[in-house]
Amino acid sequence: MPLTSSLTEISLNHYLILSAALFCIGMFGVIMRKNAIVILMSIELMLNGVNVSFVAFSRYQNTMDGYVIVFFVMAIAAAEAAVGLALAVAIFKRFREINISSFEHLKG
Amino acid sequence: MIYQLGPVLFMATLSLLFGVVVLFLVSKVGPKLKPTKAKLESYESGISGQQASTTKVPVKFYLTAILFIVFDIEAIFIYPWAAVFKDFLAEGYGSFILIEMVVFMATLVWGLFYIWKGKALDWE
Amino acid sequence: MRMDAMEAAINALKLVVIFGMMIQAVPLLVWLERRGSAFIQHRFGPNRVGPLGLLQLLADAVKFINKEEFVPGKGHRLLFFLAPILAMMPGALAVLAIPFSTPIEIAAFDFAGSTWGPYLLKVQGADIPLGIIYIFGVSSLATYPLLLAGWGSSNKFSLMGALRASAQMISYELAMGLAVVGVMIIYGTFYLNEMIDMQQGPMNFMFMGKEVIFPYLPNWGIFYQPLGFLLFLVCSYAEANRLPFDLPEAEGELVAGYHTEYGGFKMLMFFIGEYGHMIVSSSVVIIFYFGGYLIPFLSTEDLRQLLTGFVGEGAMLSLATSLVYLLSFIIKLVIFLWVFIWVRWSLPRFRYDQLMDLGWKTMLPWGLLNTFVTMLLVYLAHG
Amino acid sequence: MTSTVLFYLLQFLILASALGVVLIPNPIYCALMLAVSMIGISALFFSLEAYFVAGVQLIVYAGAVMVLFVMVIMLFNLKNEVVAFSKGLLSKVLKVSLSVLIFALIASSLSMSFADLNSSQLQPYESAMRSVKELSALLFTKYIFAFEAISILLILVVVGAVSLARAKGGTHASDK
Repeated sequence: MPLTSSLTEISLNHYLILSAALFCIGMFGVIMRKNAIVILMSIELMLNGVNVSFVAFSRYQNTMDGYVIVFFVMAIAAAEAAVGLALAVAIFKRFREINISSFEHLKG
Repeated sequence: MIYQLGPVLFMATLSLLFGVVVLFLVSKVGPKLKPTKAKLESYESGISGQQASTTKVPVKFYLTAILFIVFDIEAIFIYPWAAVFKDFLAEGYGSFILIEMVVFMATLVWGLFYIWKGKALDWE
Repeated sequence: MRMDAMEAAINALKLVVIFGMMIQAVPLLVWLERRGSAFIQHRFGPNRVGPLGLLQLLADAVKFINKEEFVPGKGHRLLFFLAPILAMMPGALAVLAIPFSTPIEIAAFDFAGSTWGPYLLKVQGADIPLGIIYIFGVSSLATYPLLLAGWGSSNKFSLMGALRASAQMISYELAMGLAVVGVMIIYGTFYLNEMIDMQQGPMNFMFMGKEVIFPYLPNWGIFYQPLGFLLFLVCSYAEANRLPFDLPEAEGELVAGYHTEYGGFKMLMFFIGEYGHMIVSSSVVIIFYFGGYLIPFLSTEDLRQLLTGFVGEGAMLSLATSLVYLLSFIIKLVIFLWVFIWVRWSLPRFRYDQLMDLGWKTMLPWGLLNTFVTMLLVYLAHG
Repeated sequence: MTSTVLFYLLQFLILASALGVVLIPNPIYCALMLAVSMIGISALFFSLEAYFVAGVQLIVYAGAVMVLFVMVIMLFNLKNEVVAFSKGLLSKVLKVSLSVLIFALIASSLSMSFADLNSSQLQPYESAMRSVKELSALLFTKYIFAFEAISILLILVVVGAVSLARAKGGTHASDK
C-alpha cells in the first residue's frame, strides 16, 4: 500500500494504532504512577483503547457485535471504577494518603 | 459519517472562542486596582482564617456518585430495549423481551430497596 | 451528502445565529424574570431605563463589562477562568440539536457567476442522529463547570456548593433519564424530528387490535405519559439549579454557592449556562410531550393549504409554513419559560436532605414505576 | 480530505490528553485530561457512525465515571503530589522502554495484517435508528446472559457502596 493513500484515506489500521497507543499510554501510567487514583484512571484509559478497536472492527466488518461488547466493557469499567475508588476512600481514611505503597501495609 | 461531527465541533469552538475572547476583552476594559491582602483572601462572610483543606467533606457525596453510576448504567441498558420493544411485540416475541427486562429491573429495584434499608440514602 | 461551499457557509451562519440567539435570550429572560418576580410579589421591578425597563439589560451589560477583574489569592487561575467558559458549552451544544421548525426550501439562485442550490435549510442547528441520546450526553457534561468553579476558587463555601450542586444534578439526571424511557417506548425512536411527526393529528392508538380515536385531543405525548411529564419537568427544574432546588446557592448557608468568588462577566457566563439549560429543557419538554412546533387541531397539510391562499406554491410556501411553526414553537417555549420563573418565585426552598430524599426516594422509584407501567400497558394494548 | 484532517485532529486531541493523564503530577488535571480524552473518543465514535455508543460514552464515562473521579479528588483535596512517579532511574528507563516496545510490537504486527480494510469499502448504515435496533436485537437475544449478569454486577457495586456508607464520618475523620 503506497504511503500517500495510507495518509489520506483512513483505514482500519489507523484506528487500531490509535487504540494500541491509548492502551500503551494507559499501561505506562499504571506501572509508572504512585497515586492509586491516577492508576485507576490509567486503567480506564486502557479500557477505552480497547473500546476504540472494538468499534472500529465492528464498523469496518459491518457487524454489530463489537458495539454490544463495548456496552459491556463500559458497564464493567464503570463498576470497576466505583469499587476501586471506594477502596481508595477506605485507604485514604486509614492512612491519610493514597500512595499505592500504603497498600503494602494491608495484612489480613 | 464525519460530516455529522462538523456542526458539533463548530459550535463547541464557537462557544469556547466567545468565552475566551470576551473574558480577554473584559479584563482589558475593567479597572485595574492593586488588590489588597484582605481582598485576595477567600470570601467567608468576613470571618477569615479557615482554609478549605481542613473542611470535613461528607463521604455521602461520593456515595451518591456511586449509586448514580449504578442506576445510570441501568438506564443506558433500558434505552436500546425501549427502542426495540414495539418491534419485538410486532414480531410476536413481546413476552420474551418483557420478561427479560422485568428480571433486569427487578434485580436493580432489589438493589434500590437494599440501599434504602442500608440507610445509604439518608442525609442527616 | 456532500455540501458545497455555499451550503457550508449558510449552515455555519445558521449556527452562529443560533448561538447568538442563545446568548441574546439571557438578558431578555433576566428582564422577564425580574419583571415577573416583581409582578408576583406586587412590586414594580426595573422600569426606569427605557420602555418597560427593557433597556435595563443594556445598562447591566455595561456594568458587567466595567467590573474589575478578580482572582482569589489562593485560587487556581486556569481552572477559575476555565469554569465559566465551559459553563456555556453544554447549553450551546444541546441547543444545536433542537428542531425549531420545518425545513425551508431555498430555490436555486445565481451568486458570484455560478448557480447554487437548490438547498433545504433546516431550522435546526444540525439534524444530529439520535437526538435524545446526544442531548443527554452533552448535558451530562454540565457538572464539570460547577466542580471546576468550586475547586478553582479555593473557598470552602464554593467547594461545598459545587459538591452539593453536582450531587443534586446527577441525582436528578438519573430520574430524568428514567422518566424519558416511557417516551422512548411510546415513540420507538430517538430522533426528535420523528417524534414530532408522530404527534400529528388527533389522539389515536391501537388497543387490543382496535383503533381508538379521541378527536377532541391532539396526539401529544402528555396524554400518553402524564406521570413521565411531571417527573421530567421537576427534574429539569432541579437540573437547572433553580428554586425550589437552588440549594447549591443557598445564601443562608453557603454565601452564594459555587460562584461565591465570581463577579462581572464570568458570573454572567454562568447565567448564560443556566438559562441555556432552561431553554434546552423547555424545548425538550415541548418536543416530547407537547407536539414540538406542531399546532393542535391543524395538520401540516391543512396549514399548507391555508397558506397557499396567501403566498402561493413553491419556496415561499415552505418559508411561510416554517415561520408559522417557528412562531408556534416560540409561543410554547415562552409559556414554559414563564412556568420556570413562576415556580421559582412561588415555592419555598427545600432543605438539602429533603432535596436528596425527593430525588432518590420519590423521583427515582416513580420513574421506575412509570417505565414499568408503560411497558406493561404497551404490552397489554398489543394484546 | 476534510474528514482526514478532522480524524488526525481528533487523534491528536485524544493522544495528547491521554499523555497528559499519565504525565501531569497534579491529579485534578489528570482527571480533566482524562475527561477530554473520553470526549474525544466519543467524537471518534460519532465519526464512525456509532452514534449510540458515542452517546453512551459521553453519558457513562464523561458524565458519570469522570465526575466520580473528580469528586473523589476534591473530597481528598489532593494537591500536587510530592512523589507522583515511581523512583529510580533504571526502573524508569525500563518502564518507558517496555511501554514503547509493546506499542512497537502491536503496531508492527498490525501493519502486516488488516492493511486491506480502508474507508472506501465502508458502506454507510441505512439509518442510525436502524443500527440501534440491530444492536439491541443482538443485545437482548444473543448476549442475554451477559445482559442479566450485568445486573448482578451492579448489585455487587451497590453492596460495596452501602458498606462504605456504614463507615461513619467524613473523609478527614481521623483528625478530629
